[in-house]
Amino acid sequence: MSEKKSLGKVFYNGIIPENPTFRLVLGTCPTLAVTTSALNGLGMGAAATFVLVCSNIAISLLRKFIPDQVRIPAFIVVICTFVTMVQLLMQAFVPSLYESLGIFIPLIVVNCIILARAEAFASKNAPLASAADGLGMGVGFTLALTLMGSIRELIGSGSVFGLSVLGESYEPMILIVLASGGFLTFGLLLGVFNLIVKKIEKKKALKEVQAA
Amino acid sequence: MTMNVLLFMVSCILTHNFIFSRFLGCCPFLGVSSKVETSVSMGLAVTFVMTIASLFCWLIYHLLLVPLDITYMSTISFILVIAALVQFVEMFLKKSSPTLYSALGIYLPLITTNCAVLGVATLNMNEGYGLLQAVLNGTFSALGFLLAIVLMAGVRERLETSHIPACMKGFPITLVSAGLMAVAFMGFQGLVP
Amino acid sequence: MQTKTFRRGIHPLHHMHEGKGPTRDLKTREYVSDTVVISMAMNIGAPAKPCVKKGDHVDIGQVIGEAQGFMSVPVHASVSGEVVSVDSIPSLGAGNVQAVTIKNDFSDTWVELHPLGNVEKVDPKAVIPAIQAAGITGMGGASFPTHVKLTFQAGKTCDTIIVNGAECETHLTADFRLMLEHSTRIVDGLRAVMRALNVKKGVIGIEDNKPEAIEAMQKAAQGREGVSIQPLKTKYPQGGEKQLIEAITGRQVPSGGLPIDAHVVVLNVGTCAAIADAVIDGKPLISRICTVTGAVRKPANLLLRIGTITEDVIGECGGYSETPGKIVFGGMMTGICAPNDQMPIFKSTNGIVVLGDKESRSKDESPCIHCGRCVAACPIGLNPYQIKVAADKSDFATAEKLHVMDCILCGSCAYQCPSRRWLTPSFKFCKDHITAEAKAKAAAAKERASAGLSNASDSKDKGSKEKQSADHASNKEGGANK
Amino acid sequence: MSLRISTAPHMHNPLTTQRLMQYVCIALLPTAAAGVYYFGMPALTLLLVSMASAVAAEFLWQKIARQPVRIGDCSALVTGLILGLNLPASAPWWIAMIGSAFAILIVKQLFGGLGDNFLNPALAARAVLLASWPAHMASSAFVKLSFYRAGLDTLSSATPLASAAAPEYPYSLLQLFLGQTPGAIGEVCKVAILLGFLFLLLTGTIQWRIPVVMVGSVFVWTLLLGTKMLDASLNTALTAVLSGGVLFGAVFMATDYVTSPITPFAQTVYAFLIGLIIVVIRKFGIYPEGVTYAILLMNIATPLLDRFLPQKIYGHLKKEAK
Repeated sequence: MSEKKSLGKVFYNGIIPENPTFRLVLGTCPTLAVTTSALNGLGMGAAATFVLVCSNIAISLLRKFIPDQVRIPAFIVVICTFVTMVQLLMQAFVPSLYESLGIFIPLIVVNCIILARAEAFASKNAPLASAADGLGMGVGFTLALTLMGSIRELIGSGSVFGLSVLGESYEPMILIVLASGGFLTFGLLLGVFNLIVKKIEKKKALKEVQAA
Repeated sequence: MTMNVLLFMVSCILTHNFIFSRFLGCCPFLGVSSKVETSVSMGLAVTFVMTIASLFCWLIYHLLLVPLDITYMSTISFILVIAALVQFVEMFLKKSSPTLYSALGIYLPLITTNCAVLGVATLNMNEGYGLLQAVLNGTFSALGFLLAIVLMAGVRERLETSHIPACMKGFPITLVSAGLMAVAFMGFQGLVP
Repeated sequence: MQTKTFRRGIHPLHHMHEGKGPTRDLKTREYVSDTVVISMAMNIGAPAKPCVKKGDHVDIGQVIGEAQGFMSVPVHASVSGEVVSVDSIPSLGAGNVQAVTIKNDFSDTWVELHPLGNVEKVDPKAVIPAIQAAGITGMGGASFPTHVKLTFQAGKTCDTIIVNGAECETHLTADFRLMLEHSTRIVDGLRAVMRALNVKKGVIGIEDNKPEAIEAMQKAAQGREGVSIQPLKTKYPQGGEKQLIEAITGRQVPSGGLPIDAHVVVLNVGTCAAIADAVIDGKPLISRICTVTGAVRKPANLLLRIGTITEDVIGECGGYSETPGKIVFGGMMTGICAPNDQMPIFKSTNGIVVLGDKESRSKDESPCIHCGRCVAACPIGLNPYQIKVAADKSDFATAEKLHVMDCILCGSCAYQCPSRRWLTPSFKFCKDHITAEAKAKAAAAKERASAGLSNASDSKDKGSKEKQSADHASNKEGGANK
Repeated sequence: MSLRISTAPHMHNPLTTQRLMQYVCIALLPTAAAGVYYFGMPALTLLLVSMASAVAAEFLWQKIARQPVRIGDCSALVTGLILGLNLPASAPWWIAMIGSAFAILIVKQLFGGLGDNFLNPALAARAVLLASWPAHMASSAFVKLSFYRAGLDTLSSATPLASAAAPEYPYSLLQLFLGQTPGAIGEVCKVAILLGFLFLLLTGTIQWRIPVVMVGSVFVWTLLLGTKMLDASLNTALTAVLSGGVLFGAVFMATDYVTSPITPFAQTVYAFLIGLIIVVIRKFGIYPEGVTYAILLMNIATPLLDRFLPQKIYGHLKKEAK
């Protein structure tokens, strides 16, 4: 029972309290580069989630056999293997998405989130917990990317997931889907996120004071 | 020839700046740009590694992977080459030039996971560049990174004295600054046909 | 003759003759009040110690406060009469000081004087002791004991004496009137110092908004060996020691150094006249010319006894013309606010400017807009806007790195700032803090050293004025003539 | 009697921030008037909308962020006015509104408000608008037809520089000087800009250095490099200086206190490089005009210029030889 609960907690941890994008600000390159549309964000998130879960499980299984000195290169090799798998799979089944994500698929290898989870969690925990952690982080990452992708697509093209939302008369703000728009949107979203977190914390503190 | 190299340089540094138009190397760009001095060191270290990495990855790809028809191994072989190179460069610098090492040393391990390095190697492969072009691409792109990170550091040093709203301090304002800088860099669009 | 100047600087009140109009053409008149309060803290360094007590009768020129060490000057009675009290009064800076109050009997009896006679014939070695005995301090505002200034360490050389007749402060005309009315005395004083230090060149610098003074001084300097007049551009702070040296000699005083490090000694015109009095007539410094202007009915240039109370001075000038908001001792750019109108005149009080209620209201700071006016104004070449940022955060280390210690507190940046930022006040705070810290550190180091080995080889750290004065004292004899 | 006590200095130059901003507004008046004269009511509407929304944005932000409201210092008004003058008269009103809001909220207030922005708000907003709605920003500014002979009416370009298709340059230097050309509202009439410049100089609001060096740099570089469609010659160089936003940018935007360097030498370098970048973008880039980008790019470099080109400090000389 307790095992299950902690698994849920581990999973939840990656989605809000330690959201890799908004709280830890890791993996900024893909966050900025591929979120020009909601679909791209989702695709990237899914690919990264797959790699995260697989590499977390594999590393967790191998954690007793990897000598400490060469652990980082070993992790990278493990991650790289799964990235290559994803790369080939996507090329075969979703070629258009593969095309639009481009160079950022192989670059999942150097996405700090994955290496960070391997180092901080998978190398110290059992496979099941590691899988939950990978899934949580992956879903958190995917949600963040999809959110950013949706916002940028909405403002920059007037649609979400390719469906026109704002109507014909809307004149899209092209900048938002360009490079600079990525930085701006991410920065502003982070600011808003900080504001919300601060508000929640304040409320919590207030409640505690009142309770006491 | 000289003109071509010049154009290529302008293209890599200004028009297709790694940070402002390709989003490569954002982590160190955001993380190591709070002081001008450290950003210069970081930029130089990246330039150094990217140049060598371009060279070696090109060699590996064209002399090993292509003949053996295992190009699907490119990512894994590139990252290993880069990791080994960074390790080697670090050891070499430690022995040969302690001053340079003390300036760049702490940044070298970070570079392994700098996606700019793997990115430039992959780009070279995708674009089908020749050896010289690949190496120049590595150097010039890295110089573009250097320019971007130093400018950013200058701006951030100034932001230190600004009255930024609490929720925007740190990463958010840095990202917004980068966004505005990217807008300014759009002026260089089309400089190279 | 070509007018010289320094780099940058400002032109306050340029459109209204630097605010000097009301008093410029008024001849100096003497005013003697019936009570004087003579402060014992007339100089930078240790205050004098009162040596009279209540009920004593004193004559003019009688020593009433004894100098405490080398970095201190004696204080003399400025009127004859009875000592009414010896107690402490609030000082212009922080804290209280001892002061002697004398009731004037208007008999004007002097103590016995020891005149040395003609400055061209006097024994050069006797000049500096005479200056010291006369209690002369810098009369331009800084109150540095003059004999200390004229006594430098072995190895330091002086080739030029500069006399500061710039009077760049707004509103003040005391030095101007002195130059018109006592030109020969000023040249005499300069000659005495030149002979005492064996210096061949003496330059009197005067801003070109005082052509009459330039003319009068040129006349007085005629036929006097090595003395010349240098017209200067009217620009604030032309009369700052460092700026004057830059303008006249083209040299710069090294950071943290004294004028002597640029082989120059700078004396105020008032100081020179006082030196002449001390040497020729043997008279101590008991009176000075002071401009009283601003919100008073009849602005004037008054020859005042040291210790005259402000209230009496204002009364002599017809009283306040409106409710006073501020009484500034000195000029508008660097003057110090008096806490009330019971403050007596000091040896360095070259002017009293009364500000009305409206003029004296402080302005709120608004955000810095990086207009660069402070940088363009700073005669030293600092970046005041950056130092202010550090100062606001109490980041003294950064302020020091930005060379706040080179700031001369001239106020040019704060005057120019369109956002009304309190630049100079923050810099003063920074400087005071850093100096105090250095002093504390030096004291701690000294304590540690004396606790350890009890040898005195640690007196290397400079920074505190006491230290410097000790250095001066130990090298007194060696340096005096070179 | 109670007296005030404060540290010196006890007086101030009467020039306050508010006064300076008002001077800039006054200096912009002839330019705005000329723009309205040439482009008619739409120009007036745009200017009013952009000014109003800039001030409103500043007011709302300061209210919501619980900061002291400082719209009285007129800086938001200046930003709004300059942004409006940077728009083509054909732009829709909402462009002006979004632009002003972006300038004030994101470029200025997010960084801490007046004095803390590292980019000129109006310019950054203009660049953002240009990237976001290129069709509106570059579309033909409609000009009173009476100014043009038949045949030129249909000209559709943002600035004379873009008319590469024309067989020869369609405007005389005089036309350029008077402002009888298409272009952004504020940049066309050079006479009005020079009047404003004169006013700013006489009131001591700005120094001559940045505008003069910048225009000089454009002149010299064009003389050396030419433009996309014209060979390098004296006439080309004069045309380059008088066309597009060079003068407007030099007088009103490159001189923005907050985003330009402070020491004279750094200012010279800054202005010179702006000129160079303008000419490079005009000759090689895809944009017909580079003033906005050039000034923005040098805004970015301003902290570095200030840092590495400081003034000499009194008394910090090399040790004198004894």
